[in-house]
Amino acid sequence: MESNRNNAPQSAHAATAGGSEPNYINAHKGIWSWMTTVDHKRLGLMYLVGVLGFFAVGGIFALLVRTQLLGPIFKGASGKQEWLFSGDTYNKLFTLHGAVMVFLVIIPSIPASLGNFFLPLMLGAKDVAFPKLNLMSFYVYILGGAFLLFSIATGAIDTGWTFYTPYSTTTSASVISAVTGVFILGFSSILTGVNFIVTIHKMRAPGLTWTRLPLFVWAQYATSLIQVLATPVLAITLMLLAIEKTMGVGIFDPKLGGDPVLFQHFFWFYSHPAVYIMILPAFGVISEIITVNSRKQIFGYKAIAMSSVAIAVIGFLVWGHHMFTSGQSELASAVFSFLTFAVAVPTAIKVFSWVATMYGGSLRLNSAMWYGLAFLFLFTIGGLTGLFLGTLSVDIHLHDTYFVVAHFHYVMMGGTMTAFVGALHHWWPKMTGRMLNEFWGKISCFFVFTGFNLTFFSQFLLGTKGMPRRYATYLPEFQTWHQLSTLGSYLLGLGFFITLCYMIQSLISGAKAPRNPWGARSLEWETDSPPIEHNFHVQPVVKHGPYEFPEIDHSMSTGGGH
Amino acid sequence: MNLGFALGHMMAQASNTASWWKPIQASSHAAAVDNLFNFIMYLCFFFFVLIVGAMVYFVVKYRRKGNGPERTSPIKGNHRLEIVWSVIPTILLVIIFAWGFKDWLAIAVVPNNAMEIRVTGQKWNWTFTYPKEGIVSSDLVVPAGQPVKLVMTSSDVLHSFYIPDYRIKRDVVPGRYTVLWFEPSEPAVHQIYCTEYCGTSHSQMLSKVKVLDSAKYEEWIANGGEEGGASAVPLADKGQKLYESRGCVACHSNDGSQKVGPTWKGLYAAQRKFADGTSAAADENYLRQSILVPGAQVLAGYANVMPSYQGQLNDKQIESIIEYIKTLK
Amino acid sequence: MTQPSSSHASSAGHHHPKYLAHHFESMAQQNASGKLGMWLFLGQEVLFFSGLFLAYVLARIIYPETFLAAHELLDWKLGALNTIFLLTSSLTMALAVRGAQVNSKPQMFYNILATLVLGGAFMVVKYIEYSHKFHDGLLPGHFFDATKAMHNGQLANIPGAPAIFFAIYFVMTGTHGLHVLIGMGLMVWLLVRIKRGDFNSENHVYLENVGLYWHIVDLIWIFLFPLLYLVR
Amino acid sequence: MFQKLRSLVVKSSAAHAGGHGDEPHVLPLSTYFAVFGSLLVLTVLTVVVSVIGLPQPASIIVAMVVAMIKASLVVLWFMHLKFDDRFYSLIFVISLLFLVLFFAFTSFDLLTRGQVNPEESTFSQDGSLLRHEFMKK
Repeated sequence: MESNRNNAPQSAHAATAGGSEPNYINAHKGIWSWMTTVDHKRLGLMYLVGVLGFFAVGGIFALLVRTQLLGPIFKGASGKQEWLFSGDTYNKLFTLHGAVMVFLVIIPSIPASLGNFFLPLMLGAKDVAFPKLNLMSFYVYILGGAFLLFSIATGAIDTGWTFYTPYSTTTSASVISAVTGVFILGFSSILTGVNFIVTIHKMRAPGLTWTRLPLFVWAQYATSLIQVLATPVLAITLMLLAIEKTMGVGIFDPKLGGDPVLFQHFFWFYSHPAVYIMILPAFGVISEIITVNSRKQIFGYKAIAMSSVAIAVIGFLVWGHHMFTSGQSELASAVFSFLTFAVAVPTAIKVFSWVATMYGGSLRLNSAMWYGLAFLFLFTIGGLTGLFLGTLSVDIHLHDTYFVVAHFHYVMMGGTMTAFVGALHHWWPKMTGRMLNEFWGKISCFFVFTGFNLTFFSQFLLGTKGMPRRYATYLPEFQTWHQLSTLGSYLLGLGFFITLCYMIQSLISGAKAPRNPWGARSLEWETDSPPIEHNFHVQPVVKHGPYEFPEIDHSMSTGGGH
Repeated sequence: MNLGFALGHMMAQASNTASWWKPIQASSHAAAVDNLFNFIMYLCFFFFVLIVGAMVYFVVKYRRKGNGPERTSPIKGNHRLEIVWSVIPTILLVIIFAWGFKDWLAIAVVPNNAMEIRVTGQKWNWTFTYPKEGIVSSDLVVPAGQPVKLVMTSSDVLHSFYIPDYRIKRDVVPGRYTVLWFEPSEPAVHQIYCTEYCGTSHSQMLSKVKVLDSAKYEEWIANGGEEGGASAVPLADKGQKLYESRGCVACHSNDGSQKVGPTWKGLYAAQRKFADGTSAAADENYLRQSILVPGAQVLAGYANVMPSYQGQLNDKQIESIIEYIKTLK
Repeated sequence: MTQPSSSHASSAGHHHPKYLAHHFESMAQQNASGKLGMWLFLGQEVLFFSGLFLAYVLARIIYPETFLAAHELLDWKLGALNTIFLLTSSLTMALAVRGAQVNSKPQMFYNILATLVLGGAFMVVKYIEYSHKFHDGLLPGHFFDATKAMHNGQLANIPGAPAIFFAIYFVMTGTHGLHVLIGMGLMVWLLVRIKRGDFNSENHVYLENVGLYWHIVDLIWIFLFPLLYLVR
Repeated sequence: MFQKLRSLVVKSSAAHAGGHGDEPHVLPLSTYFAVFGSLLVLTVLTVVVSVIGLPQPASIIVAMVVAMIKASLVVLWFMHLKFDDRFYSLIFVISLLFLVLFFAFTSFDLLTRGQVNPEESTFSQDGSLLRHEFMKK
């Protein structure tokens, strides 16, 4: 055990060690070996393919939505002026964009794909605690996705991804299959969460104490807690919705004596914590990327780790800020607004700590780091604009306008998806054994960043001007900003298309990746690229923190505190 | 459509013109909301410049140069700094909360001297009822300088009543009432939107607030909800306006094309076959009944989905709609 | 799993118990993982049912008079009988786990069998209750039939929204009943594995986990019974 | 909070790495029967209280307190939570805590509507439902 590689020089030029032992990709052959695999790495890869596939689908819906909004009018009262889609088609498009992106892409994006792949590796474990359960939750995910696609085939849903009653109980019957799909997807999420928490508790390598865990693991831990404790409420809410729709139960339907505002409480009790399911893993990714590429200790490890847990807990108490104008009681709104501001503090701490980490570093500006910096820029805007929406009086004006649309896209897309793509660049060599093209990586990052800001910053201005969301048509005064936004969305799409191209190129002819191209310290870099089937040749033993880089001379005097 | 051009025109006329990214301030609430908005915005600018500025500065200053041995700082944290950047935001956030709460109470608490107007949201139009005067209107007509209280409900799904120029918004919920109030500052026309998604024509569920000076408002009331000189307008033209503004257009075409409901073209005096097998000619009585009690005689081949307009259209309005239908040969 | 590396080194040449999965180091680790996973799942169950209980609470706040009147149409004697069935089944379940701890195959087998039978008895009583409600037209939502209920000598006129009460009754007891059925399925599987001799004092985490699940099902009924049958 | 959580977690891990974890804690049979007996007595109690018919708020409070005692007996003894890893208790308590918050905030909204504008209330002044007005339509 003393011969472990902890003190070995972290050389970027080290040849791929391990020699003849097959890696996880070629250890078994044939489609059947993939379909029945319980290997967390293969499952992570399969999730990744699924998530990226659905991301393309959701992205196409988004581009169609933006294209419609190039012009203000579809079929006017006169029936003469026409634009791309009718109101009904447009409503289905934005609903499907939202539902696919939220339930099939962002929620499983980082946890299910990269989490599955790297969590056991980072812990020095052979697999997650329940490998068969892991396979099952993958199939549950596919089944849920199939139901959602089935609902598209049978006429699609037009409720918005929020399924608000009583609209959802009175519109087309496809709502039932869509809701069933989301119900099933919830269980995939729950099972993954259970698996991860147990894995983090019970499967850590010798010496890997809680304060030596990579921050990605802490973020996954907080995420999993929310997945386990919030998702069942979504399940029961959607079940009640389906029963209401089929049997006319009346809990949410005012015509039968129910209260539609109660549905919103049920829905947001899950769906607000769900936005933390979406963003917390991205926080973890950014902690890794920024620290590894700054070549120094992260600033405030404990504060970052604990703020993840704090966000997870406080995130449960703020759902009512989606309901300030809903007819919720004034007292409840006031309480929810106050708690909403409370959740901003740990988030601010994280952002400050990441920036401070770069202070006195030796920054390696690879494409992953470019995406990391893009995240910091975009997430800062996304987070700060949340202040407007948490404020009672200002939210009255901005609620349900494009300001909200822009805010959550800055957080979910500029935050989570940017971090996700950054994470792909960071861990691609480990996953595939190939390097990505750095030049094209930066080009794509530039397009994504520029396109994103053009798309969504215009929408802040639309929002403050009073443009309501979910509008198939609009008044001509909004047209300039809408056209800029659409232009930006095409640039954004182009950026992601470039990413796809050089990823495929890397798989075919990319340079062979060394074991540890970035000189990182967490355990996943101590095995081969790509890893062998059982992860490690010898059980690793941990004697250091995740961000202690032994080859770096930490003697730079910066005058800062110690 | 022409609504929007009219709005743009009105905005240009208003003394307080709209900026390229903000609506005009046309109610007592607007200035307060904007002041806090600006305060938060400047704060955000400050923190954005601080964070992104530091980031860019560090990227430039500390980026790896050359291939020599790397030296970095041993800093792992700084408790004093961490406390500072936790406490200062906390204080600022509490200030924002308290300020927002104060302004919001002013929006929530209706003054006692407010005049009451009832609002009904329905797919996809708004109806404004003046209970004392017995007037039903598709535009919200109010006197300038007078607080107005809206008591709102919906007859189908959720809607949301939004006037950006007044910075007010409230969901309109079926099965209960919600309340909103404002005090328009001067005569003008403002846009009303529906901001809670409500289906096919959600984006066309638009209406307008017409703020009149008190003399013109009295005249409007006296005319039973018609603008001055309206009597000169032919009934059929008035009917066409109602057709467009009250949501008829969403389901009934005027050119023979197929929509949810039967077309109005050639409807008058035509022989109608009903779902129950009977038939009758579409005369005035039939049309009136179809508007007020749509389910009484449902045309064969159509679903019984039309909402009743009982209490939402007065006799004169129904008369003008029928006159309009008569013109569609 | 923070044991020092020395203990790990010694375990390298250790025998590999039959039921130890390849990715675990020891039975203790495997069992603790299984149980932790189950407790997390139980936390999930609590919040799953919380939605139904909250629907009950809210409907009761809005329609207190409906709940007071409508619960008279439920037979509290059958509810009490079912409570006793489930409490007893919880006891036999706990005794089955104890049987595993003391390595007694018959104790495991017969206690699980008893639990299965008691669960079955619960479902039979539930079936009787449901068929009465169906017959009387006391059904959720659109299917609620007030006139039928009147003809059967039930309360003539329940104030408020009786359809909501019966909807909540059926959804809550239905979801609970579904959990009972799943538990019974799991117990059949346990019986097969006990017969096969799979469980002993070292390896019985499956048995324990099914036990935990079954107790949660019992726990939910402990609240359902007074809330639905004994409203006062 | 960090220290507290950590000590709890470390304790839980240590318990299992040590010799204690894999040795089952076997309770005497008498304990099980005593718990079962108490559960039956409490069931009878809750039925009796209901049949007697206490006044409105008291009856539901008594019923819920009895149910909670029964639930605690099941959780602590039948489910071994009293003797098991403390972390399981933490999970269970957190899930109950979130349940309570879910209940509290949502019913708080329902009960405090209309305090600023009476029209918005779910209930009218005399306690009857404003909602009925809509249901008749």
